[in-house]
Amino acid sequence: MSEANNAHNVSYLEYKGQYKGLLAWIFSTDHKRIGLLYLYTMLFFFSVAAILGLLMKTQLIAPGYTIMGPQTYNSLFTLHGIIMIFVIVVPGLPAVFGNFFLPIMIGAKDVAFPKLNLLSWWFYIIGILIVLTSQFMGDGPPDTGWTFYAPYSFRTPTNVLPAVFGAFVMGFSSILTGINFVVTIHRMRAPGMTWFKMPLFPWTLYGTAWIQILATPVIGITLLLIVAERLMGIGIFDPALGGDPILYQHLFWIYSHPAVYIMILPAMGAISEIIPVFSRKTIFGYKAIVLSTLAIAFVGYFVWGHHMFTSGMSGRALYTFSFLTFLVAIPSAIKVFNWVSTMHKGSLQMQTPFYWAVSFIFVFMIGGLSGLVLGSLATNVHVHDTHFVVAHFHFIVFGGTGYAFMAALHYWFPKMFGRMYDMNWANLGWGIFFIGFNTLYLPMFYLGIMGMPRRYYDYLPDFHGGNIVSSLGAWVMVSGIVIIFANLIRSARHGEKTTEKNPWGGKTLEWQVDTPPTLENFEEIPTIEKGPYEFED
Amino acid sequence: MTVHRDDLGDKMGMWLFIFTELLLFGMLFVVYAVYRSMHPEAFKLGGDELDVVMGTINTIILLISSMTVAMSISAMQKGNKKLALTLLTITLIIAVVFLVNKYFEWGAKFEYGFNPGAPELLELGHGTILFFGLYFIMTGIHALHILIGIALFIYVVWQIRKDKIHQTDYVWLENTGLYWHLVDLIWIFLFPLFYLIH
Amino acid sequence: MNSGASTFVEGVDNAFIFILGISFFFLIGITLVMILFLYRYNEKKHPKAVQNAGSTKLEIIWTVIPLALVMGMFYYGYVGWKPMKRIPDEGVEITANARMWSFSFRYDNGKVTDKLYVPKDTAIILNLNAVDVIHSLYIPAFRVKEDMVPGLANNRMWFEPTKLGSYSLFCTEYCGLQHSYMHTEVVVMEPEEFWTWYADTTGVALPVEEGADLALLGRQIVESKGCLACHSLDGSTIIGPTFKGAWGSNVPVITQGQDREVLYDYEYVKRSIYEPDYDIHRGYRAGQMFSYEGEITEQQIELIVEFLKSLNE
Amino acid sequence: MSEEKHHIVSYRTHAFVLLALLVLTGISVAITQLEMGPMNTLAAMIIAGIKAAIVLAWFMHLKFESRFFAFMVSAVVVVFLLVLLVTFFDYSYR
Ligand code: HEA
Ligand code: HEA
Ligand code: HEC
Ligand code: CUA
Ligand SMILES: [Cu+2]
Repeated sequence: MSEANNAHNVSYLEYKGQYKGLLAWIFSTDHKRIGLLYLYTMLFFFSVAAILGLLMKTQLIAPGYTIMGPQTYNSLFTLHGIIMIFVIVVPGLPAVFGNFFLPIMIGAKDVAFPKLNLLSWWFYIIGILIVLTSQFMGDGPPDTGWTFYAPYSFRTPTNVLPAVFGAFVMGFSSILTGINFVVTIHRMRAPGMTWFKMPLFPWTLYGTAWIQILATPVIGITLLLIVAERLMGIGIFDPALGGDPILYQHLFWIYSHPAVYIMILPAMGAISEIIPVFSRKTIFGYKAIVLSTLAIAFVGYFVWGHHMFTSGMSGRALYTFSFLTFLVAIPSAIKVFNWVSTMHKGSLQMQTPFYWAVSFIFVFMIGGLSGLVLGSLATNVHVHDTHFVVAHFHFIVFGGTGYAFMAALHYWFPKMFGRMYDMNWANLGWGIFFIGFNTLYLPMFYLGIMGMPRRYYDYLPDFHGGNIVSSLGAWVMVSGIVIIFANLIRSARHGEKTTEKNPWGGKTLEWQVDTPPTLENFEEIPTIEKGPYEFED
Repeated sequence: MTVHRDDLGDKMGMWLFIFTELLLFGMLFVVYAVYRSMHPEAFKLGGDELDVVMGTINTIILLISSMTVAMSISAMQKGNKKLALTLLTITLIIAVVFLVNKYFEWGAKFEYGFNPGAPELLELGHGTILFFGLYFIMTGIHALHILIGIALFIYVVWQIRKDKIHQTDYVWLENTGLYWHLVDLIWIFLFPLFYLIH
Repeated sequence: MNSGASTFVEGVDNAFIFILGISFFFLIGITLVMILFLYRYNEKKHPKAVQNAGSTKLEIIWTVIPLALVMGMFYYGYVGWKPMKRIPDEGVEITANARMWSFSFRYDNGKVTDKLYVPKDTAIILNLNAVDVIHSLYIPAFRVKEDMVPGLANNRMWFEPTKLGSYSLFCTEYCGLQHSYMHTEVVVMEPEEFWTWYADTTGVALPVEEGADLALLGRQIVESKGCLACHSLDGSTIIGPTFKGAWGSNVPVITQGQDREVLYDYEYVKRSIYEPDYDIHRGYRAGQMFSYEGEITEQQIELIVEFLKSLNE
Repeated sequence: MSEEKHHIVSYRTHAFVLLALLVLTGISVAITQLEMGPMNTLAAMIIAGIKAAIVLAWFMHLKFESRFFAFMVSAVVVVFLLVLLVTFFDYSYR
């Protein structure tokens, strides 16, 4: 190995390994490169799915046929949902920022199983490709919604199989990432980093990883049963053969509810990193935040039934689930209060990542509080499967996970690429995006309360007003997103170079290593003495 | 890059993987429990159709194979490569015998038309359809795990021969052993639930 | 919005007000506090942060108070919902049938309608039935919704309308292509008016007058039963084979695994409607069309046939 | 980095464990041939649970591993049982 290629002082971006060009990336086992692989894949598919969302909103701008027919619309929201959930927000922050920063933040040179890590990206890509084949094969794109409810999912003649199977393969990716992270966190923390000296982002990844491990197999087997049902007519969920379609919903949500916490926990972790740094203040209530993370991960496993309040479950199950749902809201509330308290008497640095973090809290509150409306039995019966739910989950998935993703991207961008983005464009993009976002989704709450069902290609004229506003909002938001992405992409390639180790003044380990990090992150593994957010008075 | 080795970490990874498998089967057990609670009679009658003798034989040999694997780890720890290899070969043979038995068992069920979608089965009522649907799915996925186990054993035997797995580095053997015990664990529950209910 | 249209509205709306009230309080409160902080503790105004690592007392306060509040929410939600599950013994029982993609309502005296007609101030008990996939019956004005699950025994819902008028009724469980067109209306009538309507069973047997346009009547049936969702009139394939030019043709079908040809005649149409999976038109899938036995009378089939014939002209 | 000590389980112990498992299998086959109604399943499940515990403890070395492993396994079992329980809040009261 030549001197210039020494693993200790060459940046991971420039390191020359066995392969060249693209291969040096897709066969790299370096956790940082894998993180970026995920990032690029996600940005691409996010754009695809976002355009689908935009097309749907355009269709909904007026009742009746606007730009597409019902079959197209139905397959659009199916693909939109599948991509957004399984490709973007479930892997989301763990796969991108977790891979990149978890080892650095706990003082390790890589994750526990680097090869497995690469394998997991491959599973991910293969899964996506399988899902995509469903769009182009003979019987037409699947039209089941991302929930694949039985018995529709095996009655419809469309290509449900590849979509289901692709999601199944992506499940493996998620499981492998989870296993990797748990072992990494248990075994590879730097000397002196006790559990309660670990930064909060790794903590949330730890909670998330456990959910990934314990919940993902459930969706795996459920999707396999759908495959068996379609191929062999086995009858497990087919009412005509005695199966119970409601059992399918149980199994589906036993995974998919915990999955929403897979989406939000790392997002909360990223926010918990950003807020103290830009407040120049140690995080308020570190232990409370850690405990609430673990509480969400655990209790979140037992509330799945709140998606099925009108499905024909027994009354006793209904109020049990409603009760548990309210319990799981408390830890989220605790986090919000702690974040806001962290800002109290801080010295707030008004910079792009902080804007994203603060607006995250705002939209997350709207999303979360609307979740309370959904969690209560009487109100859920009225708004279930209406646009109220659509508004809830866009606010909390896009508003929560999406905003946190953007916050994290703007926060860690200089470290990842060794370049800085243009702050003014970034702030402008954020502003337009924020306005568009609220114009797009707030009217959906109103539409839902008025009774407009979701997954409706066409609607009664009564609902026209809200839809116009909402559709216009979508276009405003696109302009914002285009500015943001254009700025980031331009900056990643031509932005101002920087080797400044710590542009924001953070205290966690990733800000103590080189920018961009060297191949092995640390020349020498540091010994940790202080907590992660010890800012001086 | 420095290769770092952490046997305990590797073992932990394997356990985590085993948890995913446990939950995967766990959900099938949930499905089973639900349908059994709905159709208790049909599940009893279905159980009568299964061959207890065959099931018991398979249980016994699977337990034996679990012991041989466990012993082979002890042998490896003591540095007795030959014994370890012999024990693993026995395990492999038992695994194959298990599958052969399963083949005949399934074959008989197909003959009677208990396989999913068979017109005879469709006439037997909902409970029976569900029972046999679950029987094929659950024992099928179990058999798939046996196949994977066989592949893993072949790999491990090969590595032991090449001395890649040896007295001080045998975590692969240990993890394969763990996997095999998982297969056994699941069968421990499958067996009474399908064969023994009356 | 349509307040007071059923007895449930009050309970549900109370829960709404309670939860939304608290939500707005916290949302606005916390947002204002954040904005205040952004202003007060901006680095320009407040260059030196004051460290504070937390306070157990505060943590307890903001665990306990929200906990109490959400328990309140749970309570209101429970109270508003409980009566929906307490189905009374006395009331007008109607069987609601859902299929891709239409509702039909069958009354005790055999009357079948597309719209749901109900008397005011009377408990209405709906027996929910779905033929093919899950549908869901939703009447926003009454604040009721319940899934219609195929094969689920004893699947019922109830409500008591308290205001005259007609209200939208939607299918809210995604059920395929025409899910968004699967809606109809509930008509609430004065009880006397309802019972007169109910007693008038002339609609059960169609009054086919001399000289009526039979094909047109057939067309109306085909439209109201939702056949056109799957069968086109212009020769294109939607989900099932087109009706255009079908009458009198020889249809290649698969009957219990056997290939054969049958003549598209009255018998064939009747069998296709009552036992759709007996003959499967080659190239189409079984299990898409479900039997209309009990929903379409033989007399109606005759009219449908007249309509099919008319498509050949 | 293999600083942990390895506990070597003797062949004899393994043989005893197998013997125990086989005896339990025998008992469960015998017991379920009796007519005891729902108790059959209960008995069979209890025996299966004991067998599983034995396999976990000896064959899978949980007894000799750090306590954390046993903790993880029990946590997973608890989660699974709770899921089963909560599911039956629906099915027992339909
Ligand atoms: C990131 C993902 C995410 C997250 C974190 C959540 C969080 C929550 N969700 Fe959401 N949810 C989804 C994603 C998510 N959800 C999706 C995708 C769907 C639809 C799936 C589909 O059908 O397609 C859905 C659907 C959904 C339903 C089913 C709706 C229906 O179909 O009828 C329900 C019902 O209870 C629900 C409830 C909740 C609750 C109570 C929370 C809570 O965890 C929220 C907690 C947060 C707060 C409470 C706000 C912050 C706190 C304060 C501001 C302090 C004040 C607080 C108090 C006084 C308590 N969600
Ligand atoms: C992460 C999750 C996520 C995100 C971000 C979004 C984003 C959007 N969604 Fe989302 N949506 C879901 C998850 C998400 N959605 C899910 C799970 C469902 C349920 C599906 C189901 O029912 O099964 C759903 C359903 C759903 C519906 C309901 C369909 C129905 O029930 O009838 C609608 C309707 O308007 C909609 C619209 C939108 C819109 C307009 C956006 C927009 O916010 C997108 C806006 C962004 C852009 C338009 C960006 C454009 C970007 C570019 C052009 C890129 C430029 C690129 C470079 C420079 C590289 N979505
Ligand atoms: C959900 C879709 C759907 C609906 C609704 C539907 N059908 Fe069909 N129909 C099909 C399909 C698919 C076939 C072909 C498969 C078969 O032969 O069963 C078919 C076949 C037929 C045939 C045989 C035609 C041929 O060319 O073989 C007739 C006649 C028919 N339908 C009449 C009707 C009538 C009348 C209605 C309404 C009362 C109706 N269908 C509603 C899907 C539907
Ligand atoms: Cu019927 Cu949607
Ligand atoms: Cu949920």
